[in-house]
Order: sequence, then C-alpha cells, then structure tokens
Amino acid sequence: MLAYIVRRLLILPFILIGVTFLVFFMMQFLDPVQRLAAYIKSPEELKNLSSEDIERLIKRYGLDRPLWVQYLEWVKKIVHLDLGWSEVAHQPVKDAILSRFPATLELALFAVFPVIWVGIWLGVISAVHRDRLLDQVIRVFAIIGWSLPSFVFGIFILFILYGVLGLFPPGRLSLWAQAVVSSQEFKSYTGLLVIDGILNGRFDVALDALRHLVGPIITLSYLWWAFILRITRSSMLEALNKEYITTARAKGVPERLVIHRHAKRNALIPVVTVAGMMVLGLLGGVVITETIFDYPGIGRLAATASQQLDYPLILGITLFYGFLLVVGNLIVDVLYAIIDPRVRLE
Amino acid sequence: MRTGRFLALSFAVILVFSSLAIAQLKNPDTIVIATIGDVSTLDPHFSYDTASGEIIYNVYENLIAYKGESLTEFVPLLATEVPSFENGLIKDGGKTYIFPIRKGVKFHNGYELTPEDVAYSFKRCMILDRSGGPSWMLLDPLLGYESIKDLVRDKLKVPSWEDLFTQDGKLKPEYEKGMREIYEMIDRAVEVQDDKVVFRLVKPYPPFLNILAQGAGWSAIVSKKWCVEQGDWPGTPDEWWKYHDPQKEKDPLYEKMNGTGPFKLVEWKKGEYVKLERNEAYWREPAKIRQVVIRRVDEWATRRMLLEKGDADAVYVPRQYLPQIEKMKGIRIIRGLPTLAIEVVLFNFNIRVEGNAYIGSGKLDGEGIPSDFFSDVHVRKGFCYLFDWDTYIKEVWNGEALQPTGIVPKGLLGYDPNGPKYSFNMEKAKEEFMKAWNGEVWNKGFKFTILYNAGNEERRIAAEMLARNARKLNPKFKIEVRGVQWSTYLSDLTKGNLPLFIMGWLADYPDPHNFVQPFLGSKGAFMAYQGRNAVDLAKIEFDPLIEKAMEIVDPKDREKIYFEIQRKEFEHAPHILLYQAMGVHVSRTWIKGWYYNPMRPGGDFYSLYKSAD
Amino acid sequence: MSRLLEVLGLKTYFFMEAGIGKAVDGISFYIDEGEVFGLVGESGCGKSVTALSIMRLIPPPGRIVEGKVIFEGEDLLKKTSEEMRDIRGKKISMIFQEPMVALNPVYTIGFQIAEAIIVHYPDVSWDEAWERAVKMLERVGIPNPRRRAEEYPYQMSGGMRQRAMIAMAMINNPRLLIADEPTTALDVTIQAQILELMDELKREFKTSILFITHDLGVIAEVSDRVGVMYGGKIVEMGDVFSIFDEPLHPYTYGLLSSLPKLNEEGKNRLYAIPGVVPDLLAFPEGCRFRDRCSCAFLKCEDDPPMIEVKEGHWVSCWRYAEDV
Amino acid sequence: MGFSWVLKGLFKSPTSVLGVCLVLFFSIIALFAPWIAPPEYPDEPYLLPKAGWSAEPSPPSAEHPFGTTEGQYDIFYGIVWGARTAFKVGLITVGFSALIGIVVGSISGYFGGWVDEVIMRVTDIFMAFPFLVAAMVLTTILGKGLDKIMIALITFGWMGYARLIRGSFLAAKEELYVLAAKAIGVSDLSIIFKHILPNTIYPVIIQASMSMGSMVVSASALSFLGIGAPEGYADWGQMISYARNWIVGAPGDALKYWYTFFYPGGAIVLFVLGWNLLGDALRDILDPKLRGPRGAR
Repeated sequence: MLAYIVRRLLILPFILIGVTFLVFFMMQFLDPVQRLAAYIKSPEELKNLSSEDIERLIKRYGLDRPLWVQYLEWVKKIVHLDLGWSEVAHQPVKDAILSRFPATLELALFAVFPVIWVGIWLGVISAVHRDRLLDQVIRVFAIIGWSLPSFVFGIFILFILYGVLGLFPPGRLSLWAQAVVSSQEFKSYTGLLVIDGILNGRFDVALDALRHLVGPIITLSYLWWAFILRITRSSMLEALNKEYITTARAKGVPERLVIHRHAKRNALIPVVTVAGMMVLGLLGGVVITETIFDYPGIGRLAATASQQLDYPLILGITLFYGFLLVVGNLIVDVLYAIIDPRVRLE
Repeated sequence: MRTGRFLALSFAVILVFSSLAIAQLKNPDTIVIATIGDVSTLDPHFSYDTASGEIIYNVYENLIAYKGESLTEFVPLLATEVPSFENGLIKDGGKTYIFPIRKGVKFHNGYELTPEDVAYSFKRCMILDRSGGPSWMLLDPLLGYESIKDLVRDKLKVPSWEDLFTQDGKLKPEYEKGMREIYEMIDRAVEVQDDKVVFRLVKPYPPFLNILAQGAGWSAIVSKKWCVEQGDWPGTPDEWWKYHDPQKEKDPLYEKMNGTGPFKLVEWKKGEYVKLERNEAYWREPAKIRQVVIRRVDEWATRRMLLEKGDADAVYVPRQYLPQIEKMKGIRIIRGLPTLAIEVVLFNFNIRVEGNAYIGSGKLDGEGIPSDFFSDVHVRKGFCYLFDWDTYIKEVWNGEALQPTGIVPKGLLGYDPNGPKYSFNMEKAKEEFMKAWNGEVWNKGFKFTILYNAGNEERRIAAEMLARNARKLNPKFKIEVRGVQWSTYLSDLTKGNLPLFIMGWLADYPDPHNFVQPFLGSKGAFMAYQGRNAVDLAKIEFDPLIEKAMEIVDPKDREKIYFEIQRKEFEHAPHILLYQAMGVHVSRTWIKGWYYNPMRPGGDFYSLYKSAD
Repeated sequence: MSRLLEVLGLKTYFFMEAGIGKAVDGISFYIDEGEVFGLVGESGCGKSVTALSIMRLIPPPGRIVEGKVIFEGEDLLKKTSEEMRDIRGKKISMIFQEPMVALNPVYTIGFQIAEAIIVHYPDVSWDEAWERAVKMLERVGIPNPRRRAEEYPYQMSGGMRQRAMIAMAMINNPRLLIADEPTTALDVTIQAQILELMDELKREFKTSILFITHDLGVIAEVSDRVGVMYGGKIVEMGDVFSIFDEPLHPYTYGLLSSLPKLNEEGKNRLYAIPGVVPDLLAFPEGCRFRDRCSCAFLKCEDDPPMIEVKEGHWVSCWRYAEDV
Repeated sequence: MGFSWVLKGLFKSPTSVLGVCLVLFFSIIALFAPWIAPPEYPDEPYLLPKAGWSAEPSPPSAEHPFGTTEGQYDIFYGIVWGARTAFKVGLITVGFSALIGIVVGSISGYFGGWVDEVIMRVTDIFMAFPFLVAAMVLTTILGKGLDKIMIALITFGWMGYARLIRGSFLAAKEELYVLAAKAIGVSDLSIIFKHILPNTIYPVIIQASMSMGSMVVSASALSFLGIGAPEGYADWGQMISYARNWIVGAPGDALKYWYTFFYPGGAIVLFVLGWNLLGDALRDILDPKLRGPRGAR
C-alpha cells in the first residue's frame, strides 16, 4: 500500500512538467503580440500606446524568447514557489488561486453530498425496478438532466430561484454578510463561509452563505445525478446478478437487506471511482455554473484566464489541477481499498 | 424513502429562511453598483481607464474640479482659488498658472496636505509616465514632449530609452549628467512658492485647466511622505529614472490608496468588488452614504436581476437590453446624456501584404484588394455612402446616438451642426466606386475581411452593414465579417494587416484638440495604424491647421479653424464617422442626488444618498 | 421415515423473447427425512432451476407455472413471500458450486454466518450470533475459527470457503439442505473431505439433502436415491443401487458408460453420447432425448410416460411401456 | 452479436425507441436542410439570414416561424442548419477522437512494456487538464471558428477511448484465440485488426454514441462563452448565447422572449437526449455484464 502511494506520488512531478510544458507548447501558436493580449486587455488600453511601447512590453515580459528559454525561466521561478503575476486577476497567480479555491471547495463539498446521495439512491431504485415504469421514469429524468447543457439549465434555475421567486441570489454572500466576514472579529478558520460562520457563532452568515449555494448546487446536482445514477444502476444490476445475492436470499435475508446490505455495498465500489472523478471535476472548477451564478471560484478564474490568454494564470491553474488530480486519484484509490477488502493486500 | 423525506424537509427550511430576507429599501446607507468594468490599478498616475478612474475620483482629489454638470466652469478643491487671467493667477499669456493650496486638509492616514505634496504629485506623474499611460497630458504642456522617452531621446541623442542602461540595468555614466538636467526641467515646471504651487508651461495650452480638473487620476494629489514610505520615488533627482514606466504590479501605489477625498478604500477584492467607506474626517461635510460597493458582474441577466431585486442600486445596461427594463418598477432611466466619445471606421491606406490573410489575392482582380486600395479617395467615399446611419442609429441605438458631422463631437467647441456629412446613398456610392481605380473596382469587384474583436456588438453590426450593403450594390463586392479574439485583433492591428478597423475615442479633456489630434494629426494615436499614405495626407492637409488652432486663445477664432479642419475631413474621408452615442443612466429611484457630467469617470458618490420614495 | 419434501408436477418456464424455455417441465420426486436424494444430469438440464424453484428464488423472466412443492406437509408455492423468506436459511438452506462468488466479498465470513442467525432470530444479539458462528466454523473443521471469522472470503482457500459456506447453511439446523454442485469446483482431495463433512453433518443434524451434481461418481458415493434429469424432465429415478446396476433409460446408460472404469484396464475407448445437449428452446417434441438416442423409434415423438419398472425404480421411456 | 440483434434490442424499450427517433429526426433535418430552409446565398449556406438590425428579438411570425434572435437572425433557419453543424461537430470530433484513441490504445495495449508506460503517462498528462478549460485555451489560441473548436475538442477528447481500448487489449491478450494466433505466427497488425479489435470495439461504440451529445454540448459551451463559432454562423450554441441576455424577459412579462431560448435550447437538449438514449440503449444491449441471467432480455 505504502509502496503504491509512493509510486503514484513519484509520477506527480512528471505529470506537472508534462502538463505545463503542453501549455507552453500551445502558446507557441501565438505570435508575441498576441501573447501580449494578456497585458493589453482591450482596445481602450491601446489609446496612447505606440508600436514602440508594444515592442517594449513584449521585451519586458519576455514574450519573444524561444519556448525553451521561457519554460526554463518559468520553472526556475516555480522552484521558489513563485507562480508569477496574473494580469487578469490583478494579483500573483498563487494568491489568485488560493483566494478562490475555498469558494470552489465549499461549492464542491455542498454539491457532492446531494449529488452522490441522491444519485446512489435513485440508481439503486432504478436497478431494483429494472425495466419497469419507475426505472424508465428515473432514467429518463436523469438522462434529461445529463442532456441539459449547464448554460441552458443554469440560467433557467437562476431565473426561477432568483428572478421569479427572489429567494436565492447569485454571488457568494450578501452585502451585510460580506461586511461581517471582512471585519476584524470574524476569524477565518477554513475559508469555507458556512463552516466559518458556524465556528464564529454567526449562524446568520452561515445561512446566508448557504442561501447563495442553493442555485449552483441544484444546477450541478441535476446535471451530475445522471452520472452517479447510471454507474450505480449498472453496477447494482451487475451485483444483483451475482451468486452471493442468491446466497443471501437463500439464507433468508429480507429483500431490503439483500439490496442495501449485500448488493449496494458491492455496487458502490465502482461508484467511488466515478464519485472521486466527479469531486475532482468540481474542485477543478465548474466554469459555466460559476460564471452564471457569479460565484467567485476557480472555474470562473480559469474561464477568464483562458479567454484572455493570461498564460501565467493558465499555467498556475493547470499546475494546481494536475496536482489535485494526482493526489485526488490517490485518495480515491485509498478509499477504494477501504471499501473493497480485496484490494487491500495488493 | 428516508432520503426523499429529508430532502423535502431541508428544502422547506431553506425556503422559510430565505423568504425572511426580502426587504423594501435594501442597505439604506450603502450603494451597490453592478458593472462590467475591470479595475486595473489604483495608482492615480498609472490609471487610464474609467473603471479605475471611478474609484480614484472618489478617493483622491485634484486642485480643481468641474462645477456640477459644466465642462467649462471650475470650482476649487484642494486649491483655494481657480486661476484665471482676471484674478491674476494665470500669467505670461497663459504660460504660468498659480494655485494657492488649501490648509487643514488631511489625507486618510492623517498626514496633512502641504504644497510640497502637490508639486510632488505632478512630478511623480510625469516621471512615472508609463507606456500607454496618461502622463502625456501633463508632459505636453509642461515640457513640450508627449513622453519622457521622447524627451530623453531628443536631449541625450540616444536611439531608445533602453540604450541608456547597461546590461544589469545601471545607468551608463555618460548619461548621468544629461539625466539630471532633464530632471531639472521637470522640477522647474512645477514649483512650490510659499503656500502656492506654480506651473510653468512651455506654451499656452487652452485645455490646461481641464486637464487639471479631470478626476480620473493623472492630476490627483498624493501624499509625498506616505508615498516615500511605500517605497515610491523619494522626490529627489537621484536615480529618478528607476521610477519611470514601472511594471504595473511593482508600482508601490498599485493596490494602496491614501487620498484626501470623501471616501477611503476598504478593500479591493480583485475581480470581484471594490469597497469604499465614508471618510469621517473629510475637510468638507462627510458624505451622506456610509459605504459604496462596486461589484463586477459580467453576466447581464444576473445584473438585471440584482437591479430588479434591489440588491444593486445601479447597474451597467448595454444599450440593446434597455427594452427589458423599461417597465421595471422602481427604476429610473435617464436617457440622452451627451457623451464625449466617438466611434470611427478607419481605413488602412497601406495594408501590409506579407502573410496577410485578410486581403484575398492582394491584387485588384476581384479576389482581393491591393495594399493601397484605400489610398484612392473614391474608394473611401464609396464606403462612406454605403453606411446606413438612419437604420443603424434607429435599430441598434434605439435612436439614442447622433451621426457626427465631423470628428469634433457635439458638446464641444468646434462642433458644427450644419457641417457636411455623408448619408446612405447607393447611387452616389456607385458613382464613387465607378471612379475609383479608373473603374477597375466596379468592373472587377473586390474581396477582403473586416475583423472586429468578438463581443463588441455595435462594431459587429456596423461591419456587417457595410458588408451586406456592398454586396447589394455589386455582387462582386465581397466582404467577410469576422469576429476574432482580442489577441488576434491586437496582433493584426499592430502589424497593419487590417484593411479597415473600428475604433472608439473617449475624451481625456473636453477640448476639440483631444479629438482632432488623435484622428487627424500625423502623430495622432490612430494614424500609425492607417499607414504611410494617411500620415502624408495628414501632414499636408491637417497638421498646419491643428497646430494653428492650439496657438490661438480666442474661442471664436479657434472654432473657425476647427470648422475648416472638419470640412477638409469630409473632403478626404480618411474614415467613416459612425456615431456619437447618447449615455444612459439606470438606477433605482431611491438613489437621490445624481447629476451628470460627461467627463466624470462613473459616479460622484459624494453627492448621492438613498431614501425611499 | 416420513416424507419431508414432495415435488409434484413442477413446471418452471423462462419467458423470453425468442420463446418459452421450459427449464423444468413437470418433474416429480420426493425426499424422505434423513435421506440424500441425488439429482444428476448434464449442465443445463434443469437441476439448478429445480433447486431454485424449491427455494422460490427463480429470477425473472423465469416463473413457476405449475406444480406443488410440499414441504413438511405444506405447499411452499402457496406461502407468502415473508413466510417463504423465513423458511429459507432456517428450514431449507442451500450451498453453491463456487463458494468464491457465492460468498459476499465485502463482508467477513463471521458476519455472513452470524447474519444468517440474526435474520431469523432477531432476538439473538450480535455477540451471541458471532459466538455461534465461530463454533460452527470450528465444527466444520476450520482451524483457528476465531481469527478466520474475521477474514474475508478472498483470504481463504477454496476448500475453506466451502466449509464456511456449509457452516452458513447449517447454522440454523435446517431440515433440508440443497447442495448445488458443492464439490465441482474443488480439487479431488478436498472434494472427498467436503463430502465426508457433509455426511457427518447429515447424521449429526438429521438433515435431508438434495444433492445436485453432474458427477456420477459423487452421486454414487453420497446418495440414497437418485433422479436423472435430461431436458427439464426426470428421465429415471430410483435407489442408487438399481440405477447404477441396471440403468434403464438410454440416457442414464450413456452417462454411466462414459465413466472411466478402472477395473477394465482402461483398454476400451470411452463411450460418448452422440450430439450435444441442445439449447433450451431447441428440444424436440415428444421424448426430449430422441435426437441423441440410439434406440429411438416412431413412438418417441410422443411424450413418454413415467413407468415404474420395479418398485421404486421409475423410467420415462417408451421402451418400457407395456402396450408397445 | 449480430447487427439485426442490436436493431431488435433498440426497439425493445420505449426510451431507446425515442432515442432512435430523435436521432433520425435530426438526421433528416440535417440531410434536407437546403430544401427545408433554402439559403439566401448558396455559396455560404451556414450564414444566418438577417431580417434587420435591431437588437430586440422579434416573436414568431409567418415570415419567421420561430421568430428572430437579437440582431434579427432567423431562428428557424438557424435550427435547421444548426442540425447540420451539430452533426458535423459531433461526427468529426467523436470520429477523430475515437480513431486516435483506438490507434494509441491499440499500440499501448498490444505492445505493453515501456511503450505502454510512455503512452499511458502521456495520456495521464492530457487527462490532467480540466476538459473545458483546456478546450477553451486551445480554441482561444487557434482563434474563432468551428474547425478550431473541433481541433481543440479532439485534442483533449481521445484519452477515454485510448484507455478503453487498452484495457480491452490487456484482457484480450490473455485470451486463447490471441495466444493461438500468435503461436502460429500471425503478424502483429493482423492480430490487432482481425482478432483483437473486433472483439473490443463494442465499448468504443457505446462510448462514442454517448459522447456525441457531450461533444456537441462542449462545442456550444465554447460558443456560449464567446469563443466558438463565427458570428452569424448557424450553430445552436451560438443561438443560445444570443438568447442568453433575453431569457429573463421583461418586467411583468418574464416569458416575453421565450422563443429565443426555447427553440435552440430545445434543439440542443433533444439532440443530446437522442444520442444519450441511444448510447444508453446500446450499452444495455452490448455490455455483457449488464445482460440479465440466461439471456433474459
């Protein structure tokens, strides 16, 4: 087990180098002036800029140097934990990512719960009622969710929840709550506002943060349910066909326990992997949902970074995501071993 | 089934709590603005955009300010008097300006304002002179050069600024003396005399007071002591060049503010919001509003709902979406606000040929255009007649824009309501195209691409209109309209690849020179992109008149010259004047005290307060 | 000896798109108390379906369409599903061919055995159930049972697993044990040990056994009486000696001839029944074996009756019909 | 597993019938687009006809049966030709990703050893990108245009197939028929093509039909974010982005501009739904692990 963890961690630097080099490689399709677009962000900024100034800016940011030189320069800085400056975020790349990660983490944590829970629940029901009406209804329901583009459904949900009902506003906090959070008395323990709110005894703040999470969570949940549901359903069907299920029935285990104790536990093993992938996807930022709900997370940052070709930030985010992915997959593997005793000794 | 019950229950709980949160007048002592502007720096001398300018306007103060809605009258702010010939504070035929400095004003950190701070501020702005920044407005009247780099190049006879330094960034010893002399020039231009500050101009400069009154940054007064504490230029001649053209994020004032204005900076949450708080120790009455939050919300639908729910008091509304909020309750829409901005289609007289994918074959054979296609005045005029202003302004702007009669916009000296202008006329367009290139254009046709930076609707539609009308006029006239990423646009624009391109200009100060010079002057901001032939044309036709207009003080005489410039502009048609838009202000009706000044970058929060109707 | 189980005219069909698969098509047999009844036949002949039908665990699209399963005087097919559940594992329990897949891989052996107690005796505490499980493991010959109870199925050898499986089946002291090919997947030496264990337990707990296998050698060793199945029907039934000494049905005869016999010095080539067992849907009308039968004649196109040739020795073949 | 058997399976459940119908429906629209909605300029049929210049969408009328978007693009025309675009994007991206995946996965799985190690690590690198962000970056770099989107989607879309094929290969390699083929000296390529691929292709078919929908959604997401199809191009994603700012309606009349959102949104949802249902059905039919006991379907 330990050897396995070590081996996986050894892959980490390799992945990170590969990923970032690929970004640099892609940037080679641009000429230096195009790369400068990260620094001159709109026509308005061209106002008093001569072509000489443009040359100077290119030199200043080293945009005309060859790929290898730029990459090595960048790596040199990385070694000192300096990810560079993001012009889009107006702050160092490291700060930009670290300041938005708690928001994304919070959203992911709160979204994961309903998605996995309900997804498994529906998946089990669907499998147990295989091919009957209930199964068909659940599957159609889920597959519609899966077929809905997030930019169609997200806007729709925002419109209903906030536009029509006026209940769940976009953003991350209401104004008054923002004032509380940025005040001196409010201590930030985790960066997750719901938890911090509770720890500070400000339940109103926690509730407010929760209120802002509802829209994105509903959107994400419906879109991702199908994902969990189908894998649960199919692995549940597979499990229900297994002989140990007949064994359980043959020893008189009630049907409820046959399903929930014997089949489900086995069916959940592949679900763990998928759920793990999903959590990693959520942590990597949900670009469109965050954009629509004006939620200040990694996804929105990534969207802006890539639209404006802010390559220090793109690199930072890719690095961050690569790290997350490798470590996250490792955690999933460990979890896997805990759920499935067969894996333990391998 | 347990899961289902729990879900229903938790949803019900959330519903109850959230319905408690709805109120009528929200946040009575806070103003929330939702906009798309991206604040890029808080250093007043670095900033040159309106989003940053709005913050700076409310935190820093200038010597003087515009009086209410006026563009010609001023009120003293950190000065105690507005200089004029009458009160003797403008002397030497408009080459010396004297400002008595107000006493007892404190910066937000408690430091007292001194005349020394004022002089330091202007010198700092001139020395800082970042690439593409606003410092030229001070440098031109005070030193006679548009940038420090031009000045250095001229005085020290070096090819470029970089040549002054060794590999490791040290000033080469041979330039030490020259650089000190240049500093003396800067130093002499703004001087402290007792409790006054004196500006010495190299020539009379009619819009100088406008430049000092503009609140977006370059004339803002900072505290010298505080700046030095932040690691900024210490105000001495030693190594002043190190503080020239800094990298934005290394600029000590990049994210810190310490002004004398009615609001203090509380927090700049990058990319999310800027929060300001009332300055209780303000030298006038403290502001009525305690707090201002400027939120960045890119999604229109979200902004709209924030406004509708009262969570935002004012939002940025793109013109095309006005119909959506016209019937909204509790919303005030103020239309027809004159803006000092103009949108122009510029012809490239010398299109670059090598590797240019936008001009087809590069020949006049019906499958492309030659490099100097637009050098023929008949081609340019032909295109001018193809643009359908009436439809465009009616459909795209809901009638809330003007067709310009010349480059000087309405509201400024030199605007000629009766000046000649082009109109949509297919016959005349045909006539011009038949004359162009000895009739070859009409017979063979052409093909090229108009680029616009994706996301700009008005520019897209203007380009499409030209393209569709051209094809209607002659099926051999093929224009492809293509939206591209800003990076591509930037690159092709600076390389000179674009056959024609659309640009806007927002006034830096309300004077016709600020429009004539960039668009018609041979050294103007846009001529460089319009090619050699355009520069030559400007040198002959426009430069002498532009210079003449700046040497004259009498407004009547100036106006005549600007009329003449614009008649020549019509005759040579170096560009198509698209529109001068009318501004729209949208806010909740409970916002009171709002007034308009076209030169102000955003809101004047000092004047605002909230009360239910 | 009294009748413990009597199966009468049991028909279990599978309703598939392609047609109706008559997996079990009207079989009847009985098992007396303390008796071992062997059910033998090639794979696919309906042995396992018979077992699952008795347990009423036929998966869809299969269904019991006709017949009676009388257990302790009551028809199991008329029981409610809850009553039936309580019978399973308590009065009738079952062990399977492949203990690796028949044991739930994610629970410990101890848990799975203790669970069998708890589901029938909810009043028993987990600790108590666990203790009994450990004792039972010891009884079925698992060394170090306390530690073994904590282990997962994959940690055990095949023989151990089958012992655990037996322990699980016997934990509630059932009246009837259905053993569906319990030794097929095991090595020959282990096979013998398991069979011996079953024999011991049978005596100790006075349990009847329905022993299902395709292995005639095993049948000969353990059964009191034998039923031979082919194509969903019992073609011959009788006590083990009469079946082995004088097989009547051509199929039984073929099966026995295909056994290698050591005492004949292995000189003769083994006999093989010609053809293969057809698909469930492809059996011929009438006698189902007639396509492969060397002595089939015209009459075989009709369903053959069950004929008691000798006392307690039945055969379903036209050759023994008196009126032919 | 014959073709007719698959067909039969598809008409088994109502959901898969629905899937087949939807896909067929859109195929017909795409195929007959020039007759359903004749283009204004036949040389550029994907360019949406424009009924005017006004920003405000206009409701369905006799002339524009589905109404017009902001900027007066005809929605009906856009839906019809957008079906072609969707098929183009879906088939090309899925086809090429699958092809690359199959080639890479086959090489990796068949040869194993260090070849496998290297290829799998490269795959890991590509998978370490968040898909949408990676596609956005590449599209932004390459510039606006449908072809650019497709390149970006293919570049970051092949890894799933490669892994799938590799996995099947590793399993198949141990199978007797492959060992036998190797033993009698059949060449590598012919083993791959004749013996392994036909037996491992089903999961790829399932995966491909499922990702038809998601690829089209990804492409429209890029259009939605403003870095996708060229302006005025018949593309559902772009049409939704035209509706994006109108979906909230007008005060007191929330559904005023419903048609801007309803038709393109409906088209894309139904298209994706069709493919997903089809993929789901194929999976049930082709995936042996899911088949019931004793061929019970």
